[in-house]
Amino acid sequence: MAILVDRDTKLCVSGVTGREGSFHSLNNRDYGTQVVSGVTPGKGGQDVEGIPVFDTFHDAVTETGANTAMVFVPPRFAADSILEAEDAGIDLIIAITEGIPAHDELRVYNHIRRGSSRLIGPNCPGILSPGKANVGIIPAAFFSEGNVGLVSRSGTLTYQIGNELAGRGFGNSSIVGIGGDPVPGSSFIDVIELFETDPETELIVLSGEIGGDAEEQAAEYIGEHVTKPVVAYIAGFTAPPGKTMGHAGAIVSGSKGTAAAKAEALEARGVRVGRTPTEVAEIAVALVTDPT
Amino acid sequence: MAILVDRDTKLCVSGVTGREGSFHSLNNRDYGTQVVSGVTPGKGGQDVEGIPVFDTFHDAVTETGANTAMVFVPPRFAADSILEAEDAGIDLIIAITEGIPAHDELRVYNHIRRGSSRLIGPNCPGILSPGKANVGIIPAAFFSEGNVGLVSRSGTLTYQIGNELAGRGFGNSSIVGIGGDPVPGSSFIDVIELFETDPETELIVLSGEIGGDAEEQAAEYIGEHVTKPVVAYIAGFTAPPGKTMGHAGAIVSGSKGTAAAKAEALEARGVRVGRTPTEVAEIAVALVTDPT
Amino acid sequence: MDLLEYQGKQLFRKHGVPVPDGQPAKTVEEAVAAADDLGYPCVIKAQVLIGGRGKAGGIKLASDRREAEQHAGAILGMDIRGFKVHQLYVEVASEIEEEYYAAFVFDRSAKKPMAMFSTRGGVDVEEVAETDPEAMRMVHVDPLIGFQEFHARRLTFEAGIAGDLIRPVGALLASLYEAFVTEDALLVEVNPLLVTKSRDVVALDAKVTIDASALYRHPDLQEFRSEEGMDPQERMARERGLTYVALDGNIGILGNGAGLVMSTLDVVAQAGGEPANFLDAGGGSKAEAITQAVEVILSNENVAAVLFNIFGGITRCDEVARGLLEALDEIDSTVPFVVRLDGTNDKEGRALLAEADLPNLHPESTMLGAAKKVVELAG
Amino acid sequence: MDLLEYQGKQLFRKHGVPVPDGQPAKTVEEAVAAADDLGYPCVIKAQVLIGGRGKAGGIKLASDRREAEQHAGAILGMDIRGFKVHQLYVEVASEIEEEYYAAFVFDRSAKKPMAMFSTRGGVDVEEVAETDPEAMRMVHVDPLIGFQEFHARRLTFEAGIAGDLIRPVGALLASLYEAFVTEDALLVEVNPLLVTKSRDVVALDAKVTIDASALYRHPDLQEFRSEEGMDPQERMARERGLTYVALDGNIGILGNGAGLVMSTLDVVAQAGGEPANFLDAGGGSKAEAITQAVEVILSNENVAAVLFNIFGGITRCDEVARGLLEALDEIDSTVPFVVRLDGTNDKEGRALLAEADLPNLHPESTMLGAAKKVVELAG
Repeated sequence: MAILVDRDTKLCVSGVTGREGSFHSLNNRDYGTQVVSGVTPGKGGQDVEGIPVFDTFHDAVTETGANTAMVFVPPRFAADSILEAEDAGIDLIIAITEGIPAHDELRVYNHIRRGSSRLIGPNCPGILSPGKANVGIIPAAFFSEGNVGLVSRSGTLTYQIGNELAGRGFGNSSIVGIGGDPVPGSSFIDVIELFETDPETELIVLSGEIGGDAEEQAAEYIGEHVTKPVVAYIAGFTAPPGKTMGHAGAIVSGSKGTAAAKAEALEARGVRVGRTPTEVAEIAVALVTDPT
Repeated sequence: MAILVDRDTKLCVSGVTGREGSFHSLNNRDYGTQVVSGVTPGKGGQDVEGIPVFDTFHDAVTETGANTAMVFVPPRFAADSILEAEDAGIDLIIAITEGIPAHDELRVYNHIRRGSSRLIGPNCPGILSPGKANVGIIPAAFFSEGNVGLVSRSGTLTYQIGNELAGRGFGNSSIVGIGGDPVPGSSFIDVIELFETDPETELIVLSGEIGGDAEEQAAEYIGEHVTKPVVAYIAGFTAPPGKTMGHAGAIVSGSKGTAAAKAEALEARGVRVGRTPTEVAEIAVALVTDPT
Repeated sequence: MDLLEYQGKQLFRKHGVPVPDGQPAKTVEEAVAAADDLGYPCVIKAQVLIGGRGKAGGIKLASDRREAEQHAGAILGMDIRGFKVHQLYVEVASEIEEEYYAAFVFDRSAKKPMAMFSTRGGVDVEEVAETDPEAMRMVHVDPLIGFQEFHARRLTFEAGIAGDLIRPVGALLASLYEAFVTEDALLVEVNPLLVTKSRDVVALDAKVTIDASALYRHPDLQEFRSEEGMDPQERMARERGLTYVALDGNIGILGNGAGLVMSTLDVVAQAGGEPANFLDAGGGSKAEAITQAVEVILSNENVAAVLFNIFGGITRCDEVARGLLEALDEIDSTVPFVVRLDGTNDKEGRALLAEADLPNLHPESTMLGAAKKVVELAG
Repeated sequence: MDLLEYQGKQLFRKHGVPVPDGQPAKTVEEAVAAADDLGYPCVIKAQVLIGGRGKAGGIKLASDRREAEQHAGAILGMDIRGFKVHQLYVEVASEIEEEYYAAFVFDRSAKKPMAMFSTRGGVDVEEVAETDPEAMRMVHVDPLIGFQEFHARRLTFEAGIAGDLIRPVGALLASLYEAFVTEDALLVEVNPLLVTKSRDVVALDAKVTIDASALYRHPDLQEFRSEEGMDPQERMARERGLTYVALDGNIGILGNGAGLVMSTLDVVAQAGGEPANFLDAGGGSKAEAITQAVEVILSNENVAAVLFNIFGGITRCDEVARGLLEALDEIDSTVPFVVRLDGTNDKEGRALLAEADLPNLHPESTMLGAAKKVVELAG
C-alpha cells in the first residue's frame, strides 16, 4: 500500500502539451504511472506521445476515467484549472504550479475544502509512491519502496532528506510534497493522518521550515492522534528574520514562526527533531534499531 | 418527540425589538417556547419584557446558550442576520422575513448548506411542535399534539389544512412551513426525512403548490425512502399560467411546474393527493382507519 | 420585473457585454433622428414585453431615412399579441454570420445559477432543447465562486464553436454573468447572440428579468418599471401594494397568503364557479389595505359576488372585518360578500360582522361552505 | 511588495476608504507647493518602508509655509532606521479625537482572512495585543462570502465604540476589505484609524503589502515597485529574477529551492561557517540563470568561498554545471567553489566539472561534506 497515488491512479495532466508538462507527464508514465489523459484548451483531439489531449477536464474524465489531476499550467490559469478538475469530479488534485496569487489560493482552498476532492499543493513537487506511481517532479530514481512516510513543505529539501534516508537503507511508502505556499491545499496533518492508517508506513518523517504555524499544529495533532514514530526536520534556524511591515501578521499568527519555536513544539510532543538532514536519518536508524 | 423545535429549543430572535418581532417573540414565549434572548444591533443591554437583547448573535449565544434563531428583520438585513446566526454556531435558523433578494438567498443557501447549520425559510411561518414549542407566526391555538407531521410551502394554507385535520381529531407532531421562496433553506425532502425517523409521526402531510419541482423531487424521495403514509395537497390547479418572458427558465426546469404534473408525480409514487384541503383530511381519516 | 430590450442592453453595456449601437425613441421624429445619427442601414424595433416581435412585423430594416420614417410610423402604436407599442429602439444593422444563444437563469431545482449556451440561436430554443437536447449546453455555477473561465470553456468547446470565437464568446458570457449577479437579475437571455461577418460577437437581443425584491439596491432600475400590458385592476392593485391577477370569471376572491388564495380558486372552481381574480392581501394586512383591496376587486364590473377567505396568522381577523366594513360603507355596493374568518382574533372579527348586520354580508364557517355559497350567490 | 503610505492611500481612495487630502512630493519645492495647495496646518511625512517614522522625526506639523519648507528640507534625505528618505507626503492636518486600529491580514493558520479592530490605536499594537488581548478584536472572514455587515458589527460593538461611530467605522472596514481583496493585498493596516473632532472617520496611515504573484493583473501597481532599502546584490538579483537575501558572513551560498537553501545555511552555520547570502536559484534553472547567480554572489566582496548545493528535480545538474563553468570562465575568479550535485542528470553534471578540471572547483558528494569543506576553504 501507499497513500494518495498508487497503481490505481489514473492521471490527467492539465498543461500536458507545455514544455515542462509534457516532459514530466512522460517521465511519470515511464515510471509506471497510468497517465490516461491531458487537458489543454484548444488542443483537444491531439495527443502527447499517445496521451490523448482534451479541451476540458470534464471530457477527459468522461472519456478516460481519470481520478487524479496534475496541474502544470502557468499561475495565471492554475486556480481555474484546479476548480475545473474539482467540478469534473476528480478526487485528488496535485498542483505543481508556483506563483498562484494568494487570494486565488484562498478561494480555491475554502471551496475545495468544503467538497469531497483533495488538493495537494500548489507550489509542490508532487507525490511519489516508490514502485507504484509518481505524480509530479520528484526524481524517482533516488527512492525505493519501503516503510518511511515522508511529508515536506519544501521540494528539494524533500529529495535531500529522502536521499539521506535512502543512504541508510530506508525506502518510502510515499513521499508527499505539500508545498511551501501560505495556503497549501493539504496540511501536514492531512497527510500524517493518512500515513497513520497506512499499514505500510512504519515511520513518519516531517520536513518543515520557518514561517506560519503548520508545524506547531502538526505537533499538537501528533501528540493526540499518532501512534507511529515521527522524526522531524525544520529548515531555517539561521535564516534572518523576514522584514514585515505591519503588525497584524505577528498578532494573528500568535507564533513567532521560528525554527526554534517549531522544533520546541514538536519535541514537547515527543517528536525527535534532527538538526541536519543527516541527523534525521541517524535518528530514524536509532528509532528502528531501538524503538522506544 | 417532535422535529426541529421542542422543549430543548432555546430561541434567540433577530429583530426582537421590532413591532412584529416583539409581538411574536412574546407570543412564542407565552406558548411555552424558551425564548432566551434577542438581537438588535444598538439595543444590546435592553430587554423586551424580560427577554435580554444583545448587539450580536455571538454575544447572545455566549450569554444565553441559544441554539435556535428566528429572523424577523426586514429583507434588507435578513441575509446578513442569517449568516451571522450561522457564524455564531446556531444549529437551526428559522427565517420568517419575506422579500429577501433571490441572489442573497442563493448565496446564503449555498453557504449554509455546506456547513452544519440548518435553515428553514425564508418567507415561512415557522415551526410549531404542539404542546412543546412554537417558533414563528403559526396560530398555535388551532393545533394540538398528535401524530401527523405537516410540511408546507405556504403559510396560511398550512393553517387551513392543519385546521381541517384538527376538525377530524388529528393532532400534529410538528408543523413545518418551509416557505414559498424559490430557494428555501430546507426542502420537503429535508423535512420528510426527519418525520420519517420521528417516532411520534405516523402520517405525513405535504402541502405544495405550483412552480418549481420541489414536489416532484419529494415524490421521488418518498417513493424510495419513506415507509410512513403520505398525503399531499397541491394548490393552484386553476391558477393562470404565469407570464414569463425568456425561454431559459422553461428549459432548465424541465418540469411544467403545474399542479397536475405535481399531483401526477406524487400519485405515481403512491402518495394520495387530496383535491381540496377538506379532501386531504378525509384521506387521512381513511388511511388511519384502514391503512393499506 | 421584465425589462424592454433597450433597457436590458443598457445594463449589458454597463457590464461590458458587447451590443450594437442603438438609441431608444418614443416618436417617429426621435426615431428618424436616431437613425440619421446611427447611419443606414439600421433596424427599427418595437419595444414590448412579449416575444415574437419579428413575426408580428415589429422589427424592420431601414436602408434610408424615408424607410426609417415609414417603419417607425408603422410600428409605433402597433398591437403585438396584446401589447401596444409605445417605444422604439433604433439600432445599427449587423451582418449576420452565425446566431447563437446564451442565458443565465436560476435553476430552482439545483439551487444554483445555470449557464446556457447553444449554437442554434435565433430560433425557438425551447423547441431546440426538446428536439435536440445536445444542442443546448448547460452548466451549473456555484454562486460562491462565480462564473469561472472553465465554465465558459466547457460551454463553448462542448458546443463546438470555432477556435477564434472561444475567447470572445467566453468573455461575453463572463460579462453576462456579472450583469446577472450585479443587477440582481432572475434571467438574462441573449437570443440571438450574433457572430458578425467580421467575427465580432454581439448581443442582438436582450431579455432581462430583475428581481423585484432587490430593487431597493438598484435605484437606477426603478425607473424601468413599466406598467405596460397591465389591466386597470392590476395597476390599481400595484399602486396599493397588493398582488392581483385578473381572471375571466365573475367571483371576486380575496385571501391572505398566495397558497391559500390559490387553493380558494381551486375550491371555487370545483364548486362550479369562475373566479374573477387572484388577490393576495398578504400577511398582517391592516384594515386600510383590506378596504383598498375591496375597491380593486369591485372596480372589475364582471364581479357578481365576492369571497373573503382568511386564515389569520400574522393577519388579524378583526382588522380584516373592520377593513371590509369600511369599504362597504364607502362604496355602497350591493354585491354579495361571503366571508370566512379563522385564526388570530377570529371571534372578534366575526362579532364585528354580526354586529354590522349588512344584508349583503354572508358569514360562513368553512372554506368549502364559503366556496359553495359564493358560487350560489354569483348565479 | 510593500507600498509607501501615499501609495497605500491612493488605493484606499479608489475603494472608498476615507483618507485626509494629501499630495506626494519629491523635492522641497513640490512639498511647499503641495502645502500651499492643501492649506495650513499640514503634515510633512517621510515616505519610507519602515515603522517608527514619527519617533525618528520623520513626521512634522507645519503651520505655515516657512515651517513646511523647513520640515521638508529636514526630512528629505534623512536616514530612518537605515532607510533614506527620497519621498515626502504632504497631508492636511487632522484634529484627533480618538485613535483606533484596523487591519485585514491572511491568517495562514485558519486559512481565512482575519479582520482586526481595536480602540487602542496610534500605539504599538503588538504590545496591546500581548498585554491586553481583549482590546484587539479579531474575526475570521469566509473568503467565499466576503466581509459581511455582521463582521463589522461584531468588531465595533465588541470593541465598545460609541453608537454614532458604528456605521462609519463599519463602512470603512467594508471598503478596506474590498481594497484587500480587489488589490490582491496580503495586508492592509490602518494605524491610527482616526476619529476627528467632527466625528469623521479617516485612515491616517496606510500599510499595504501587495502579493507579488498577483501583480500581473494590476499593471497600475507595478509602478509602485520600489527598490528602496535594497542592497546592491539584492537589486542585481531581482533584476535577474533570483531570490537573494544579503547576510553578514563570507560564504556565498547557492541552492535550488528555498527549503534546501535554508537547510544549507543551517548546516554551514553548524559547521562553523558564516553565510554571506541566501540565494535560491529556483526550480528548473538554466545555465544562464546560474551564471547570473554567480555574478551576484561574487559581486559581494566579502565572499571568500562559495557553496553550490543542488538536488535536481526540475533542475538538471548538467545545466547547473554548465552555468557555473561559463560564469567562472567570464569572471575569472579565484574564489574557491565547493559543488555538490545530486538528482536529475547528476552524473552528466559531475562529468562536466571533472572535465573542466579547474583549480578552484571542489566537488563534494554530500551536503554535510560540502558544508565542512567550504567552511575550511573560507578560512
